[in-house]
Amino acid sequence: MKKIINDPARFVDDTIEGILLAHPDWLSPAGNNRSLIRKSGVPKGQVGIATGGGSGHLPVFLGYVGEGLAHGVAVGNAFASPSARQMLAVTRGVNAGAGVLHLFGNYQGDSLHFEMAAEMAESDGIRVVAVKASDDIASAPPAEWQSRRGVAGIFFAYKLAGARAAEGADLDAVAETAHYAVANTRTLGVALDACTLPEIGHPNFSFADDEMEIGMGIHGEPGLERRTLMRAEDLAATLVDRILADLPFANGDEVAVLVNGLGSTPVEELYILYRSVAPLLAERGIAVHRTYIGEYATSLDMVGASVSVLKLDADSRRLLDAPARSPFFQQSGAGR
Amino acid sequence: MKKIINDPARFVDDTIEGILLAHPDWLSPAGNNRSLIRKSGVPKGQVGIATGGGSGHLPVFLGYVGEGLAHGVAVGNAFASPSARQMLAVTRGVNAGAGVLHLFGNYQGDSLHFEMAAEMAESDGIRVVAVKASDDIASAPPAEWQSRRGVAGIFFAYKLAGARAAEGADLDAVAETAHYAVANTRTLGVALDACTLPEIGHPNFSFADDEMEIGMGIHGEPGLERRTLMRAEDLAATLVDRILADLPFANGDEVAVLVNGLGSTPVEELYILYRSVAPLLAERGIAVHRTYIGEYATSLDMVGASVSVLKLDADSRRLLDAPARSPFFQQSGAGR
Amino acid sequence: MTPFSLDAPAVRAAIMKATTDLEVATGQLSALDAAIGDGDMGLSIANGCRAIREELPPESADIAALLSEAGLIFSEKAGATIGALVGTALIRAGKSVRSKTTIGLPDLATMLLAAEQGIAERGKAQAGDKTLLDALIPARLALEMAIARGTTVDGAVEAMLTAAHGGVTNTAEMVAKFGRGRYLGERSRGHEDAGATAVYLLLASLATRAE
Amino acid sequence: MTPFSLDAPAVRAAIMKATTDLEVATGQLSALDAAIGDGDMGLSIANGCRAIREELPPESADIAALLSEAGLIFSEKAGATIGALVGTALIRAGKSVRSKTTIGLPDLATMLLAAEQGIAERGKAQAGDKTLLDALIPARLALEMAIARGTTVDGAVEAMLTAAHGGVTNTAEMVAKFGRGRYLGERSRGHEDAGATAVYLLLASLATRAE
Ligand SMILES: Nc1ncnc2c1ncn2[C@@H]1O[C@H](COP(=O)(O)OP(=O)(O)O)[C@@H](O)[C@H]1O
Ligand SMILES: Nc1ncnc2c1ncn2[C@@H]1O[C@H](COP(=O)(O)OP(=O)(O)O)[C@@H](O)[C@H]1O
Ligand SMILES: [Mg+2]
Ligand SMILES: [Mg+2]
Ligand SMILES: [Mg+2]
Ligand SMILES: [Mg+2]
Repeated sequence: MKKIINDPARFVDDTIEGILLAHPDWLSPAGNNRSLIRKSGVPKGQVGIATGGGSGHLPVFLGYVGEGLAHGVAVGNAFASPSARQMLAVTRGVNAGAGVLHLFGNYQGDSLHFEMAAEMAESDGIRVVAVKASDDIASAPPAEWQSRRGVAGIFFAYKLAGARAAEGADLDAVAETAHYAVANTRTLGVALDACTLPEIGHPNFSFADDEMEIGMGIHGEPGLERRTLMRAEDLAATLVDRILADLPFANGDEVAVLVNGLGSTPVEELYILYRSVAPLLAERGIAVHRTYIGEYATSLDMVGASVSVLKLDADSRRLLDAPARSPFFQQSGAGR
Repeated sequence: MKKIINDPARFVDDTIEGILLAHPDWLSPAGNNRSLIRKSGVPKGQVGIATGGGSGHLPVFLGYVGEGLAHGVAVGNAFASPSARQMLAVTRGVNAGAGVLHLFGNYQGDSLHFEMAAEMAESDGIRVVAVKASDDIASAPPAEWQSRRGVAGIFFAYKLAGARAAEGADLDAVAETAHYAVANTRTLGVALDACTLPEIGHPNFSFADDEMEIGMGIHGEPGLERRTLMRAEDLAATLVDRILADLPFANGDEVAVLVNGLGSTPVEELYILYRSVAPLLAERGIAVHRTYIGEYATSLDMVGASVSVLKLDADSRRLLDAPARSPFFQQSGAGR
Repeated sequence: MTPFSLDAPAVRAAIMKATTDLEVATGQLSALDAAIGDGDMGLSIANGCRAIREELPPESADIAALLSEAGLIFSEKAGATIGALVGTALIRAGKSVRSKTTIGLPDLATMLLAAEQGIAERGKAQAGDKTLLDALIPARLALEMAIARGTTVDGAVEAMLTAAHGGVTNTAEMVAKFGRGRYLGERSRGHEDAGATAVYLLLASLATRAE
Repeated sequence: MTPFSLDAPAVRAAIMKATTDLEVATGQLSALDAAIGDGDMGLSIANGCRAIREELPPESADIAALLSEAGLIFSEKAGATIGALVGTALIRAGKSVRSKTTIGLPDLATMLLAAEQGIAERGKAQAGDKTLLDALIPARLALEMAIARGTTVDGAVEAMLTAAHGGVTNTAEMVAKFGRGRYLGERSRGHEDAGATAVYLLLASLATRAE
């Protein structure tokens, strides 16, 4: 294992300590460092957005706490859900009287803990609505899309719901926007090599030298198929074909595209992938309004990438274009 | 070799094509895609900043063309200097009548080609001043700092010189700022594992499973010493001690710190490193004005990190805090 | 042979022993979870167990409070599915013996039933879904049956363990319906379930104390 | 044995052959560069050579123009140190035979000298610095000496090649003063220089044509 760490058991806490030192104006601990709230707070009467999940996915989840994004985050161990107690602390911390959106990825551990936290928060009188990202088309058939795993596409849910909350919308409206984002985002990825959890010390599974896996989950969950390495052009076609068939996207649609690196894939390769994604969308009459290319949701040092496509309407386009800012993601309003 | 590419020989061109497709409002080719100029152009009478170098280092070099940054870039093959002909095209393209700063890393290939280009540009009547980043303290003793290799610290030179040019300063002033940045930045890095050039297909050198190399260059140039993997705390101490002794930085100084990932190191680990850098600076009475943590200068899929420290004065602090924007780097004026 | 009866210090000691034994199994449990899940379960359990040993209040005469507190700590420090489910199970097991100062064999059966119900309520799984329940349910049933038959304490505990072990073995034939294993569908067959194995190890640890 | 004399088509053919031969050596040259540099030199040369073969104007009676154009193409497409230095060398070699329609053995010596001066001017290196020059200088000197002695064409070419090869061998004893090898200091000793080897291979390729 080649990592810049101290004690593997301190991986998460050391990371958070570093983040708090590096960006002193950004986050405050709610109780302890594993429950963090935006220092700028939630304006009175604004809906709070609480998120959380396992560590090892930066910028997910913590990096999407910021202006025009979420308000607080519960941080779990590497690839492991945080606890209900942490989520409750965050939920209380981001409640400014207008209720709280629980926005997280659809994994059972996270769901169970967020449900426990929601029950407890509700007995405090805080209204909570939960929306789960479930964009990974490799993990269930289209009819069961709500049981799919949440992957990089959660970025769009943060972006849209965060902008809607910042506009002052009420909890149902913010939840509706989050729901729009998760219902209209489709992601498919590919892994070329496994990642190593610090406390495990070796990869959890192995790949042959010329092997890739289409649809592998961000924790190494099994995907759709193992196959020999493909050219970027062929890979793009495989991913785009399946993504477009899934929603389905149609001629005349306008979309945003996220090409995400899983941790160890150079950004050069993400652009090489996008080079072939763009004409495939154009061919089918799908217009790209905005692209996001880089590391938006990682899996430690996994090698691979994913493509996410969000179908836009007038509202979501406005919300996508709104400014946002955290140390991990910045977007000024104008330009692309 | 596990890469998302097509023909290895097309690595650079495919990357650039992807970038131009993904960010259509950003860059225009000057002649061909290997010489790129900011679409927003250089306002009449403003100093143009031309940069360039080998590919495989994104965001370096191309990613630092943007508002408040450089104006044009010549793109070479992976880890190889671009040609004088490309640099001449960029130099001409960014000249708005006030002359051009050639800002690049101190490598012989780049220097020879930039010199050839400068000679040719000058015979066109364009005034050119060259400033080379030479921040890597592993590559020569302090007295010969100007013969050192340029590494991640070039980011500070782009940031400061770009802001100065945007303020409307003349060529000598912009060059002076660039010189301030390179003279006051010190970087030291560590490599934990090698990278693979697409056209070579296997790593150029090898590491034992428990080995790291302090000071290895971003193309794999030999560093100061090979040693067994260190804890992040000890690594931070090694890097910071050598960096602070080199300039030297002194009690009462104010600095900016860049913790840079070389390509395959998760950003979590960069924060774990910074967690130990911060108290070491504080102990010596050095105040951190701003931090930059992430991938600012990579080496394809190399595993490792570097720490850069820039000594600030009033001017450079103002220039560092100025807004800047490219698809690879965004900073709004306020906050940290 | 003494009749089975544990007071609060004995329950506390049993918790300490079980958390130690389970932590020793970290690698084994992670490997099982890795085969059809994400491989974190051993670590989650180890984190939860260590936290219980470190944080459980040293003096307490209240068995229910001990178990509840252990459940809260475990759910917090283990995280993950296993944290929520085992945490809920411990809290419910505690509630089921509220106000008791010692627990006998029938109380153990009551606690196992309460744990089972808590897990089913929170996780929505049923017997045969390749989960914790597939070790817990047969163990609880065997214990109840042995008590009904008037078996010796040793015999009852052995019957419970044998049933739990059989339950683990049976999970190899099952297709996972919950947790990450469900993404594998048919491919989850042929692997014993990590969570069920943890339940068996927990009961086995308690048994060597109970004998 | 015919006296040595090349017209423009023959020069063009020699360029085509040499670029092909050097491209074949990509792996060998990259490996040498990797030992004390960054390992890109073979590829840089291959890129430059391929570009020359593809882009060099097919018809030209002007030897100087042919070499100049080859130099410009090479410097552009090879990039790197080697691109600038060999590009400069080719342009200067061309200039040194400006207006000639055929070149003989003494012209070859003139061209080598011009190349050498161009490289030294641009790169600031001297003999003994473990560079291209350490093959080029002895080769040029041996050729001049053979011509002065009135040696046969074959003998002169062989003397030039032997000297170039000796020069390459000698670079193993040298410490690199330029290029990336210089970061290695003393540790650069014991490795033959990649650039000097390329010069030798180039001359060897020309020689098999010249014979
Ligand atoms: N819904 C459920 N109900 C009961 N037990 C479950 C359920 N889902 C998973 N389990 C058990 O939890 C174990 C995995 O726990 P854990 O590794 O913490 O899950 P995850 O990594 O998916 O969060 C499985 O082996 C299974 O026994
Ligand atoms: N200043 C110089 N003058 C002459 N030859 C040089 C000089 N620097 C390097 N060389 C030659 O160039 C070769 C390396 O070329 P190349 O790989 O292109 O360099 P880099 O990768 O450093 O840009 C060396 O083997 C050496 O022969
Ligand atoms: Mg898990
Ligand atoms: Mg090079
Ligand atoms: Mg698991
Ligand atoms: Mg080289």
